Formats: sequence, structure tokens, C-alpha cells
Amino acid sequence: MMDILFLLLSSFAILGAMGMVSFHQPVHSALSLILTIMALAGLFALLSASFLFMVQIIIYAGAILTLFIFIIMFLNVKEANLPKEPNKNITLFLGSLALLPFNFLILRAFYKMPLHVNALESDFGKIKPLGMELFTQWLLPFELISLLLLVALIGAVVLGRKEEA
Amino acid sequence: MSALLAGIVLAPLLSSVLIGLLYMVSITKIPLAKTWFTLPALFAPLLSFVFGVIAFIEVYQTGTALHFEPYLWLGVGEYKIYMGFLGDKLSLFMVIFITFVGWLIHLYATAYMSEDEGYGKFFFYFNLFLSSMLLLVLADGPLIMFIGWEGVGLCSYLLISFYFQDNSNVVAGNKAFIVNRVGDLGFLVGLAILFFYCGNVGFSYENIAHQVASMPASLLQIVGIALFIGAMGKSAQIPLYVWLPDAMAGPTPVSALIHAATMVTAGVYMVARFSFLYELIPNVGLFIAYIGAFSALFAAVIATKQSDIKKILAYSTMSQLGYMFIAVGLGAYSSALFHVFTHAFFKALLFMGAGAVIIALHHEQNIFKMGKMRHVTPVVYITMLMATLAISGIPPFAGFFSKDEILLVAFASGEYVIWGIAVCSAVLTAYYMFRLFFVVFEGKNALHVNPPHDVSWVMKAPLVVLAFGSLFAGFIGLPSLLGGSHLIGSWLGEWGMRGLHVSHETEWLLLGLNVAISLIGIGIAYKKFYAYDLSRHKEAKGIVYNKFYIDEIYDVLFVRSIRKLSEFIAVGLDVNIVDRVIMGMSHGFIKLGHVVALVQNANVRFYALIMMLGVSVASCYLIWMVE
Amino acid sequence: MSIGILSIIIFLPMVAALMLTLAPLSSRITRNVAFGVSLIIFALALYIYTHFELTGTIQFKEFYPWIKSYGISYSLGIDGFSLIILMLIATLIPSAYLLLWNNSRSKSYWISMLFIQSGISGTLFSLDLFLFYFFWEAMLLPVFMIIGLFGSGNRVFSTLKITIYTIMGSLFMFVSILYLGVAHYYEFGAWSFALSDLVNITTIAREQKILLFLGFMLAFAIKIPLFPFHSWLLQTYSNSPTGGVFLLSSIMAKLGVYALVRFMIPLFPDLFVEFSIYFVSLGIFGLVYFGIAAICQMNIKKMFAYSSASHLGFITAGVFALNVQGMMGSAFLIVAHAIATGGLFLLVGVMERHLGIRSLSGLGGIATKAPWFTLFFAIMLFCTVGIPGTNGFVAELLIVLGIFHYNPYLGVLSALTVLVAASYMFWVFQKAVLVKSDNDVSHMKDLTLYEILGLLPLAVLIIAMGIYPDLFLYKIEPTLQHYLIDILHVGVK
Amino acid sequence: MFWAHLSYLLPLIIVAGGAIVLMLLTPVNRFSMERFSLFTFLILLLALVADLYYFGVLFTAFPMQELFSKMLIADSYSVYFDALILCGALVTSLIGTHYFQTKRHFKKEFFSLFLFSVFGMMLLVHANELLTAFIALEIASLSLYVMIGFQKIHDKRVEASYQYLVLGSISGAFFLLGSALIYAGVGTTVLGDIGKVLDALIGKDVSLMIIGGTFILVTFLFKISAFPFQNWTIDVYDGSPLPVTAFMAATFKVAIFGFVLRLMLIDLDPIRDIWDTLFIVIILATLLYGTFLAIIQESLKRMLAASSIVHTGYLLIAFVSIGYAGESASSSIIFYLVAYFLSAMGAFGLISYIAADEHVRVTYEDFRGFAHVHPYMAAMLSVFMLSLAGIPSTIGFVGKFYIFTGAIEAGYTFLAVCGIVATFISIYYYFKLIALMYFYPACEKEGTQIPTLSGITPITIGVIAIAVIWGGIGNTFIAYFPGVDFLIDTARLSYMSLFIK
Amino acid sequence: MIANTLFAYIVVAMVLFSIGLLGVISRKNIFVIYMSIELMLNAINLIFVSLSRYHDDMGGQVMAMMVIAIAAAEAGVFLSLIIVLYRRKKSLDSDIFRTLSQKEAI
Repeated sequence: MMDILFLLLSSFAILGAMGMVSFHQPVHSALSLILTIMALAGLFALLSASFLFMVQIIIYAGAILTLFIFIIMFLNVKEANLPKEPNKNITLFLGSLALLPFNFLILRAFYKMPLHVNALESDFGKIKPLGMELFTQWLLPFELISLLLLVALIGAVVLGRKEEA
Repeated sequence: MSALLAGIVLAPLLSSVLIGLLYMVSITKIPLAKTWFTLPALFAPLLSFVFGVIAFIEVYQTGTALHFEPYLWLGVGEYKIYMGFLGDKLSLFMVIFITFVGWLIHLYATAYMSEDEGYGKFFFYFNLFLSSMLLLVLADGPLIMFIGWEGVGLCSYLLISFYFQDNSNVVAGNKAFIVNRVGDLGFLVGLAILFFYCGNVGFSYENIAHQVASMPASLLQIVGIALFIGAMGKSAQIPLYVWLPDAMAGPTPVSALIHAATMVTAGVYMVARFSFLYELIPNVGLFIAYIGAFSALFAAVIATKQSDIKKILAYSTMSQLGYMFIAVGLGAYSSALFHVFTHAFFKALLFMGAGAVIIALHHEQNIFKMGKMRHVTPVVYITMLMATLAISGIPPFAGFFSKDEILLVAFASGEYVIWGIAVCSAVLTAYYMFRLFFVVFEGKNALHVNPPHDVSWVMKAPLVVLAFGSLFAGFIGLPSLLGGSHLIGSWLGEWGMRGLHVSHETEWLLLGLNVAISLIGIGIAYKKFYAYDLSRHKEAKGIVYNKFYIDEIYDVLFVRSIRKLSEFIAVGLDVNIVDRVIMGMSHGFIKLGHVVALVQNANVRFYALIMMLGVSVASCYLIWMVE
Repeated sequence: MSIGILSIIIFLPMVAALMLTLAPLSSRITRNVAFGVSLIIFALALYIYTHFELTGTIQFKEFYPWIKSYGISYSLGIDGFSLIILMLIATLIPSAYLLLWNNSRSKSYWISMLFIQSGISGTLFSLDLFLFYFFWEAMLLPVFMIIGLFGSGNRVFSTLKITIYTIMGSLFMFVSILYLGVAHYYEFGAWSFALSDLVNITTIAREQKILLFLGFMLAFAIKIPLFPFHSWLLQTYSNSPTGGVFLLSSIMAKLGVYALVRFMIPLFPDLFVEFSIYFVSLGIFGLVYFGIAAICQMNIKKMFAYSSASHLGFITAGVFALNVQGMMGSAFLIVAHAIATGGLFLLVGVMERHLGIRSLSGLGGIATKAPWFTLFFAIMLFCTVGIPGTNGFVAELLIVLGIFHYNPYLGVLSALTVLVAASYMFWVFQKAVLVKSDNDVSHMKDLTLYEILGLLPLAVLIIAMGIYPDLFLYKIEPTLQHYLIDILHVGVK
Repeated sequence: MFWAHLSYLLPLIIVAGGAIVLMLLTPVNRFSMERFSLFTFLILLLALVADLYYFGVLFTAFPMQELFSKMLIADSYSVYFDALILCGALVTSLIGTHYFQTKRHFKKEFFSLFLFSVFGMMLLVHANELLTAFIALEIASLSLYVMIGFQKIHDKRVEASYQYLVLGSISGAFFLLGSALIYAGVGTTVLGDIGKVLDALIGKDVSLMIIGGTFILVTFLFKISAFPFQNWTIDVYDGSPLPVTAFMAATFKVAIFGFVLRLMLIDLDPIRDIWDTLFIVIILATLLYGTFLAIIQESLKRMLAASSIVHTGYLLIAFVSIGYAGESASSSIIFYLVAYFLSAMGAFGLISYIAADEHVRVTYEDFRGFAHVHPYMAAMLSVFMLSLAGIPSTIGFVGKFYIFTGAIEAGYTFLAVCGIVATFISIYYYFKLIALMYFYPACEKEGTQIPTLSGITPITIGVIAIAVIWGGIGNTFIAYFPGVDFLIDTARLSYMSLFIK
Repeated sequence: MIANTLFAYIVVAMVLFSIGLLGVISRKNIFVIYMSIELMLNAINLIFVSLSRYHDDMGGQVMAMMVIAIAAAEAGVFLSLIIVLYRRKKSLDSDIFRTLSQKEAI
């Protein structure tokens, strides 16, 4: 059962990713990226990270990607302004060849790790332990993230603002 | 007492420095009268002469050589070289006649150069020359001798190119210097080898004399030849003689003093000095003798066709030097020095006479433009006649005795080839000398460009003195055959004659023969030139007149080829190869940089690709590295 | 801590230069100050000369720690060999000033000269290799400036060329120095770059040692220059101003030889002996090669460039001859040649100033217009050619004897020196000075009083050292003996 | 206790607070640009003072461990690097003032961003945990991206920003991947613990750590612009405003080195030698590439950018020799960072001062005969060039001396020789500028746009120039005045503080 | 049982990561380029989460959250930058923004 689910989700994720890179229209790419992200959320669920599952759907699919699509619409790029990409598939293929050793290296490293069998305590991945972890161990990074977002905010403001010549 | 030796050298040196300073002052600030230069110039040689005589007497009485070492010239490690003077019989003998003849020529020069604006400079060089010559002679070791040796070379360079405005003189000077340098190269090599073996206990003749015996014979021969190469250069022997004829570009007194009386005999003196060395290597001596003989003949042959009066005399000098080398080569040093002695007198006389004639004819040097000079300058005529007779070897003139002695030696030591050559050149000598004499002083309808005039007495007086010299100088070497006691031979002691195993009959025979052949030579000359019609003279042609094209051959062989080589190196190698390789490397590097820069095409995706490739390469490395 | 006399010699010019740079003074005043400084330094050098003891040891030592963490110290001192070069510099530079008296209207000319002087002194005195390298390269900058600013022709290119060239060489030396320092650290556990410490290193393997040796050699071979590394020579010499050429030829190049003796003998005694044959041959080859190359040069500066390269080859050969004659001769020829070539270049500079040409084809008949010029030219020339009575003769004689001791066959070759210089020098003399040609040399003037005063000491020195050489040699002999016997183990007492 | 710990973090807090304050002040119109740069300066100065309080003291601590667990560390090492970064920022703000005043389209936000990036860099040095480090890196980088693209009216600015952003994010992804792998291997991302676990793991399978470390190094190499991640350098440096370029070139390198040195020395120590071969290749390629590009550049800015790649090569030489000569090598890195920081800062600053207006004096040719019009500027520029070229009597020389000594000490003589070769080629493109400035007569378009020497910027640059020379000559002449020795000793001290358990 | 083996998840993650990387190098469209970067981050998220499961340690999930936040921050800046770029050149082709190439550079 879970295997089927896993296979399904992962195949969705990969298909979405492929679609993302291969669609001509950025909107289509964005949508297929959403598919991938959804699938990933499912995988999170399979990994019993229930909170992250929500976060993934809400923030990523909900916020970020929506923002994407909004921007795309906002710019409403004409078909003419879209770049012509005749030989992208070749590059994709060659690039994937070039990436084989990279993947092989990492996968081989992981392959040797033993399978994971032991059962987890019930509330693993629930919001409470996550919160505990976050606000004891990871307080500082959490704070820093806020600063990071602040910087990003300023940056977005500065860049997005119309230039008065 | 022995400090006199230093005085002998120093006197002309100081005077030359003095004259030099005065000269620089006179041409830049205030012009000075000639007497400023004349007095020191004449006084210095006289002083040296007096010193020389005193020292001579000293040595004569005590019988021991004077030796004087003022200071350590050069002390390197275990090698100590002292600035040392050695006044032994040989050197003092040389000093005497050098200073004497030198003084006379100085005297003559005062008149000869009187119109020249380089008057001061001339005597500056002249005294300098005299001092280096005396240093050469008085040095107690080869190194110090070498200083004098090169010094005289320098002075001869300076004096040959005395009139440096026109190119040919300077070229002649350079030629003289370079050719001499070639000789010096040999001399230096020989010296270095000697130094290598005998230097460590002080580098004076007697030490060397003690040590040479221990040297391997082969090395000795190398040394002997090397030193002799030096002598070749100085004394203008084949093959290094080429500079001598051109050296006549200098003023006549220079030719008289340097290229006749003194400097050119330095080679002979040097060989005599190293007699202790050459005694051990007779075969090298023989080689020297042969070189001398060939030079004598060669020069004589060339001289028969020349028309420049000084050139003729130059070649005759070379040929006489050949005689001397025959003698030294055969170990008869005293005979050689005897000839040096007599030759100094009559050759100086010849040159000065020629100079007088040249002056009288307003610097005309071609004998075929002279003629009939007997009536113009009778004194010169007489003296020249005596000198010519002397050089032709007519008794009782000086040349006769010395030359006869050399021929005798050649004959007695069984080298009949050398003897034959010597005899032939004796004939030629008589011939070309009288050819010169007749053409200049007799001859028919001479055409003078502008009327000749007689010369001043200051010029003639030395002629007369020297004439007496060339008349009587021979008698101090009067052989026992003629009841003489051969003063020179006895005086020179260890350089004296070896016993000659020839019977009195043969001696008489040879003696007669010599006179006979000289007369034959004179006869031919008389027949051809006594009444020579100068107006119908046409320039001679042919290989002999062109001195066998030796100059041209040398020019092609050495001068041009070296220039070519130089251009090849300077342009071909240095610029086109060495430099180009290095600059080419740098340029290539920059070009390559431009190629590499194509990568820098601001394309984000491309950069990302490069990053990705880098990562995958790294991964490959890790796949291979991590077990 | 008191400032020693050597430090004064180093820093007096530097300080003066800095002050002059900042002070708004005219170039005339600058020049006079510079001249005064050089005179003071001459006085100091005389003091050192008189108080120098006749031993092979290092004297007038100074020592202050500099970069303690690496044991680098500011340590100075001189031995006989540096002494003679110190005297040389101290004598040459004032006369150079007199010769260049009206040469340059620009302040920076004189300031660079001052900087160069301190750089040279620093190189000469340093006992710490780091310090030595420091000065060795710092010295280059003012030279860079003086050539680039006041040179002629394609000066910028030649400036860059010589700079990159020399720095290349010295950087390899730098690596070698560092390697030695590290080796010392590993062997003795303490950092040090002092020569006296580095000589004790025993742990370096032979191959590395050879590489280090070559690293040092490269730097010096380029400065000197030895045969394949000379291609900067021509352009630099022909494009440099008189002062620049003077410094390059008669001081910088000599420093190369100096460093060769001063540092490489103690550091690599065994290799020095072992490789000597190659370098003697190389030196003699250079002597002949450059000598021949000089013959066909029409540009006087180029010709003299070649001639000095040829002499320096000879000097190097003498240094490697491994006996006291050869080394002494080299030391002597360093002096002789520095004086003579320096004088010649300065005279050519005078000629250039009056006539504006350096090509032989445009010259001739100067002698009649400028007798003093001719006189000095002749003296310098005779010294270069090695006429007896000049110190050039003594030096060449010694080197020839030395090389004979080293190897008779090479000795015979080395005797060629009597021909090489003569073959072109006299020709120049004839072509440029003596013989009257149809070129217009009417602008040629005779030397001024200043110039005569500047050249007179040189001429006197040439003659004096030729007539009584031992008077000048005995100071340095102990040092050379020390090198040969105590370090190289080749000489005999 | 608490206050003591707070005082460790005081510099960080000051800078971050200052940044926020400035951000809040931006709407207030009473404060002009000048005022803002003054504020920035003061804040940085304050932070520096607070930092120097612990300068030269040997200590190490985890500030507020109960609160922040072990995410942060404060030791002499971080203090030293903070000092460097703050100095860099200070100098940037000083030499920037003139530039920002002339270029009107700089907004006040710039300064707040500037402070944020400084904060990020300092945080990077303090970070004791991989993700924290990454966040710090992102803070610094993001603000840099924006600072670069600040003047949107210039294509090159925006494109530089874009380029840097894309490539930076990719390298960031690799960093994350690397930390993920390390997390997989040891189950923690806290620096000290990684080391401990790793030591326990030695002999067993450590491939994950090796791979993870490799990917973290990818980011590192990218940021210090080493081959093959160097292409962006020239373009971005060329594209960004000159003060920002100076800031990136000098300061950012310091920060990233600060972090990676800590990582390498403490945690990945046991497995470090596996990268040696990789590094040697990278070093050679970096030196070669940088030299190639530097030697052909026409524009001075691009030349400096390319030469910064070469200097990265030198730094990597020291980096790879850490393994065998840890102390001297790492202190030599620190010293060389200082040396390069001074020289590059000076050079960029001076050029930015001269090229106050776009397309004035950007290429070599523009500097023809410059010295005859502006002798002092030319002199200063020459000093910086000499220092970059590593000519004695400049600090660059001493820096190279340390680098190569360390390399030889570690047995990498070969690398030292390669560095030497790169150096003497570099002579060409540095001396070319000096030659052009001095050896040609002044050309006609003189004096027009060049500001005269006045204001704070030239003084700062002059001080830097003096510092460069002082660092080269050291403390021979005036004893007990901080010179070369002082710098290197404190560097050693900070190095030692890393190993206090 | 592959659903709870670490390896399977890693495979998926790596595939996604690679696709993201490929997207960056093969697509000209700036949007897609950025989405690919987001994809890479997501892949890393997956790794983190699966590792947290594997190590039985919530830290991994926290990190994943952080990464999401970071991605959001980058997104903000990037999108505004995209707007700027598009305003200037009226195009989304990343290849035309090449003012800085060596050829163009003065």
C-alpha cells in the first residue's frame, strides 16, 4: 500500500519536475512545479512529517508558487517575447549524462546505509515536538531567518520600486 | 747604486708625463713655446744614457749584475711579483745603444717635427715609448717585461696614428696594435704556463732559469713557441709582419726609432733573454731560425719592387730582423745582438736620411719622383751611402761584420738551407738598397714637383754621428779571424758564441763569398738604376709589387670573416633567436589569454554549466578516491 | 640601540631622497644636495676602509630583530669583498654626479639616483637573506623609474622588459631562500634567514640543492648577464639615459657578481666547486660571444653594452676559477671595469648631450675639438682593453693566470681577452673620436671643469691601480683566502 | 555571566541593531545621504571598539549556551575576523562616501543593506552550525545582490546582480546538499560535534562526510572565486559599483575564509587530506586562468577582478598547506587576507574616487600620463599596484612571503614555484599601469572630471597606502609599534583559540 | 518495502535535484531557471526530512523549514529582480543579458 503510494507520489514529483523543465510557457512550468511540490508534500506525509506536509502545501504551493504565477501574469509576457529554445533537449540530455557521476557518487554513499526499520514514537513529526525543537535547539537560526526575510523585504522593495530617472 | 736602473726608466717617463701635461695646458689654455717641450724631451734620454753608462761601468768593474726591487708589484696568495729591475750585461748593453740612438733620434726629431702643431704630443709619446722600451729591457722578470712589451706596442700605435685626422694612419695604427696583440696572446699563454710552473718562488728570470729544467720538455716547447709568437708580432716576422710596412704612416723619426732601431728588436732581445729556455729546446730554435730565414728572403724579394722609400726600408728592416732570428735560433745570441747593434746604427741612419730627403722634397715619398738629390743634400748623400754600404755588407762597414758572423754561424751549424737562403737575401739586400740609393741620389732628368731644398744642421748632425757609428760600430765585434777579440761576444758572457767548428780557410772563403755576392747585387743595381730615366718610369705591376697579396688574403681570412660572424651573432642569434624566443613566449601567452577570454561570455547558463561540469569532475575524482 | 655607520650609509640617501621628494625645491638644489650626500658617504666609506682589519671575518656588524616570528633580522656587515665594492660605489657615484651635472633638469632624476644608492648599499651590506632580497628588489624600482622617465626610444617597453626579466630571476632566488629558511626550521627547530645560520643546513638532498643553486644562479645570471639571459641588455642600454646605463653597467651588474661570491659560496660550497667548470666555460664563452657581437654594432651604447657583457662573462669565469688569482682578478676587474665602462658611458653621455647622436656613422673628428674628452676617453678605453699600466691589465692578467691554474685549455681560451676588447674598442676610438669625417660635429664642446674634476679621480685610480696594484689588493686578500680555504676547501695557505 | 556573554556578541548586536535602526530611519527625510553614511560609519566604529575589547585575548566561549545552545561561538579567532570585517566595512564606508554623494541614485536603504551584509559576514565567522552559517551566508549574499543591483539605470548593474544571484543560489543549494549529507553521516550539524563523531567514525565509512564536505567546499570555492567557479567574478566585479566591488573583493573573502577555516581545522580535519589533489589542480587552474584573464584586460576594474582570482590562487596555496603546516599556513592565510584586503581596498577605492563619473578613467589608456597631473594619487595607486604585485617594502610582499614559506614548509615547493611564476607574470599587468601613469606626457582630457584631493576619502586611501608600506617595512625602525610581527602574532593567537576545548 | 527505506527517498531527491540543475543550464527562460533552483531546494528538503526520519531527530524537519523560509526570501528578491530585468529588455531570455561579456566590456 505505502509502496504504491510512494511510487505514485515520487513518479508525480518527477513527472512534474520534467514538465517544469520542458514546458515552453512559464505558466505551465509553474503549474507542473506545483504538482511536484504537492507530491513532495505527500512524500513528507509518508515520512510522517505531518507538520511539514502542511507547511509545504500552504507556504510553498500556497504562497510562493502563487506569487510566481501572479508575477507571470502581471508581466503577461507575449508569446513573441518568450525566448526561442530550439536545442534545449540536447542540452538536457548531455547535461544529464554529465550529472551521472554526481548522482552515482551520492547514491552509492547512501546505498551502504542500513535500512530503517524501528518504529517511532507516536508524535514524531507532530507540531509540538517540532516547536519544542525549534524554540530550544534552533532558536537562533529561527531568529536569523527573520532577519533574512527582512533583508529580502528591503531588497524586494528597493528593486521593485520604479526608478524615478 | 742599483736604484739607477729605476732612474733610467723613470727619467723619460716623468719627462713624458710632464710634457703631456704641458701639452694639454698648451692646447686648452695658453699656447707654450716649443722649448718647453724640447728641453725635457732631450734631457731625459740623455739622463738615461748617462745613468746607463754609469751602471755599465759599475757592472764592468764588479762583474755582477745590478738588481733593484723597489716594491711588491702584485702579491696574490703564494705568488709574489716584485717590480724589479735587472741590470746585467745584456740589458745594459741594450740600454746603452737604445738611449744613445734614441737620444740622437730625439735630437733629429726636434728639427723634423718643428713645423708640426702636435710637437708636444709627439715628444710625450716619444719619451713614453723610450721609458717602456727601457722597462722592457731592464725588467727582471717576464711579467714586468710584458708591461714594457705592451707599452711599446701602445706607443707605436699612438705614434703610427699620430696624424689621426686621416683614416689610413689610424687604420695602420690599429693594424699594428691588433697584430701585436695576436703576438701578445702567444706571449701571454707562454707566460701563464711559465707562471703556472715557476711562479710560486717569485717570477724573475733567475728563478725561472732554475726551474725550467724541471719542466716537461713538451711543455717547454709549447712555451718556447708561444713566446716566439710574441716575438713574431713585435719583430715583424712571418706571418705577423703585415703591420710593419703600414707602420711607416707615422712620422719618419718614429720609423727610425721604433720600427728600425729599437722596438722591433725587442723580439730578438726577448729570445736572447730566454736563452736558458731555448737552450733546452734546440728544435724550436731551429724553427725560429727557419722563420727568420724565410722572413729575410720574403721581405727582400718584396723590397725589390717597392717604390715608397720608407716601405723599402721597412721591408729591409724585416729582412735584417730575419737575420737576427736566424742567429738567435741557432743559439748565436751574441751575433744576433751584434747585428741588432750595428743594424740600429745604419738603419736609423737610413731612415733619418730618407726622412731628410722627404723633408727636402716636401713630403714626397715615392723614390721615382726623387732623383738627383746628391747635389741638393750632399751630407745626406754621403751618410746614406755609408749606411747603404753598411747594410749591403761591404767591409769595413758595420753591417759587414755582423752579417758575416750570422752567415758563418748558419754555415757552421750545418744548416746549409738557412745559409743558402740567407746568402740569397744578402744579394737581394745589396740590390734593392742600391736601387733605392741610385734612384734617389742619381738618376736622369728627375722631375720634382717643387724644387727641393737642403735640410737644417740639427737634422744632419745626427746623421753624421750615426754615419760614424755605422762605420765603426762593426769593429767592436771584430772576429778573431781578423785579429779582433770580439768584444761583444766576450762581454755578453753566457750569451757568447759557442765554439764554431770551422777551419780558418772556410771562414776566409765565406768572408770572400759574402763580399762577392754583395758586390754582385750592387753591380746589378748599378747597371739598372745608376742612369735610370725617371721620366719614363712606369709603375711596376705583378705579384711581387703587390706583396704577394698577403694583406688582401689576411683581410678576407680574418677581418671580413669576423665581421660576418659578428653580424651573424648580433643579428642572427641574439635578435632573431634568443630574444625572439623569449618575446615570442610572452606574446604567445597573451594571445592564449585572448582565447581563454572567450569563456568569459557573461552567460549565466554557461557559467552554471561550467560549475556543473566542475562538480561532476570532482565527483568522478571522489568516486575513484572514496574506496 | 645606536645606528651604525652602515645603516647611515644605507639610509642617509633614502632619507634625503624622501625629504627632497616632499620639499618643493628646484632641481639644481636637489642635485647639489644629492652630490653632498654622496660626498658624505664617500667620507664614511673612507673611514670604513681605514678601520677595516685585515681578516676574513665580517666587520662593522649591526643586528636588530625585524620579524621575530620568522627569525628575520636586520643585520648588516661587510667583509673584504663587499668593502672593495663599497669603495667602488662610493667613488663612482660622486663623479657620476659631476658628469651628469647639467644632464637632467628634473628632480626625480636625482631622487631616483639617491634611492638607488641606498638600495645598492643595502644589498651590499645585508647578512640576512631576506633583507638582501628585500633590497635587491627594492633597488629595482628607482631604476625602473629612471629608465622609464628619462630614457629614449621605446623606453617603456624596455623598462617593462628589464623589470619582468630581473624580477623573474630574483623570484626564483626568493623561493630558494624560503626553502633554505624552511630547511633550517626543520633541522634546528627555529626560524632564521641569516646567512650565518643557513650555511649550517645539512639536511637538503642533493637534487634539491642543485635546484636551489640554480634558483640563485638564475637571479644573478640575469643581473650580470650571463649568456642566454642577456636579451634585455641591448634595448635597455640603448634606451636608458646616461645615468641609468652607468648604474646598470658599472654597479648593478657588479652586484650580481658580488652576490654570487658573497652568498653562493657559503651556501653551496660543494656545488660551487662541482659546477665551476660549466660556469667558467660559460663565462669565457660569453667573453668571446659578446665580444664578437660587439664588433658590428653601430650604436655606441649597444656596443658598450655588449662589451660590458663580455667583460662580465670574464669576471664570472674568474670567480668560478676557484683560486685566489682568479677571484682576486675578478674583484679587481670589477673595479677596473666599473670605472672604465662607467667613465666611457658617462663620456658617451656627454657626447650625446652635445651632438644628440650615438650612432658611429654620425660621429668623427671629435678629438680635435675636445682634447680633454679624447684624453679621458683614451684612458678609459686603454683600461678596458687592458693596456699595462692600467688596472684593467692587472685584472685580466690575474684572471688569465687563475683560469690557467684552473684548467690550462680554458686558460688558453681566456687569454683571448687580449684580443676581444681591442678588436672593437680601437675601432670605435678611430671611428668616433679620432678620424675626421664629413659629419658635422661643430656642436661638440670639450669637457667642462666639473666633468674633468669628475673624471680625474677615475683616471688617476686607473693608472695608480695599474702601477701599484698590491696597494689595493691586500685589503681583500684575507677574505678571498677565507672563502677558498675555509669554505670551499680548495685553496692552500 | 549573561552580560559577559552578551559582550561577546556585542559587535554583532550593534551592527544588526544599527541596520534595523537605519532601515526604520529611511522614511525620515530630515536625514540626508551624508548623514546616513555618517551613521553607518559610527555604528561600525562602535562595533569595532566593542570588538577590540577582546582583541588579542585568548579565549573561546559559546555565548548564551542555554538560549542558543551551541549555534554561536565567540573566540579570539572570531574576534580577529570580526575586526577585519569591520575594518573592511569601515574603509568601504569611508571611501564610499564620495562615490555615493556623486552618484545620486543611491538610496538610504543602501546603508541598511550594507550593515546587514556586514552583520551576515560577522555572523558567518561566529556560526558554529552549518545551517546557521548558511543563513548568515544568505543574509550577506542577499544584501549584496541588492547592493549590486542598486542602480537599476545601468544594465550592467542589474545583470551583475542577476548573474550573481542565480549562480549564488546554485552554489547555496550545493552548500545545503553538503550539510544534508553531513547530517546524514553524523546526525548533527553542530561544528564541534561533527568533529567528535568523525573522530569516533575514523576507520569506518566516512564517505558521506567526504562528499558533504566537498559540496560545502564548492560553495566556498564559488564565493572566493576559484576555478571552476570563478567565471562570475570578473563580470560581477565589473558590473557592481566600485565601493561594493571593493567590499566584495576584500571583506567577503575574509568572512568566508573565516568560516571554512574553522570548519576545516576543527571538524573535517581527519578527512581533509583527501581533497589535496583536488585542491592542487584547482590552484593551478585558478592561477593560470586568473593570469590569463588579467593579462589581457583593458579595463582596470576587470584587471583587478581577474587578479583577485590569482590572489585566490595564492590563498588556496596556503589553504592546502594547512594540512602539514597548520599554524604558519593558517596564520599566513589570515595575514595575506589582511594584505590583500588593504591593497585591493586601496586600489578599488582610489579608482572609485577617480572614476567618480561613469566611463572616466576606467581603462589603462585613460591613465596615460596621470602622474603628471595628479602626482599624489598616482603615487598611491602605484603603491597599491606594487603591493598587489608583491614587491618588497609593501605588505603584499610580506604576505606572499608567508604564503610561500608555509607552502614550502608543508612540502608544496612545487606550488610555491607556480605561485612565483604567476607573480612575475602579474608584474606585467601591474607595472603596465605604473608605466602608463609615469612614463607618458599628460594627455589632453586632463583635470576635467577628476576631483581634487579633498574630503575623507583621499585621507582614508592615504592612510591605507601608508599602512601598506608600514606593513611591508614592519617594526624595525620604531620598536614596539604594531607592525608585521603584531599582525602575525595575533593571527597565531586566534588560530590557537580554535583548539581550546 | 521500499516506502520506508531511506535510499528510495534519496533517489527521488537526487533525481529532482539533478533535474533542477539541468533546468538551470538548459532553459533560457528566467522564470524556469528560478523555478529549477526552487526545485533543487525542494529536493534538499526531501533529503532533510527523510534523514530526520532516519535519524529519528526533529532537527532535520526544522532544517527543512528553514530551507523553505530561505527559499521564500530568495524568491522575493529574485522575482523583483526579474521584474527589473524584464522592464529593461522586455524579454525573459537570460541569454540576452550579456553586457558584461569580455567582448562587450571596454
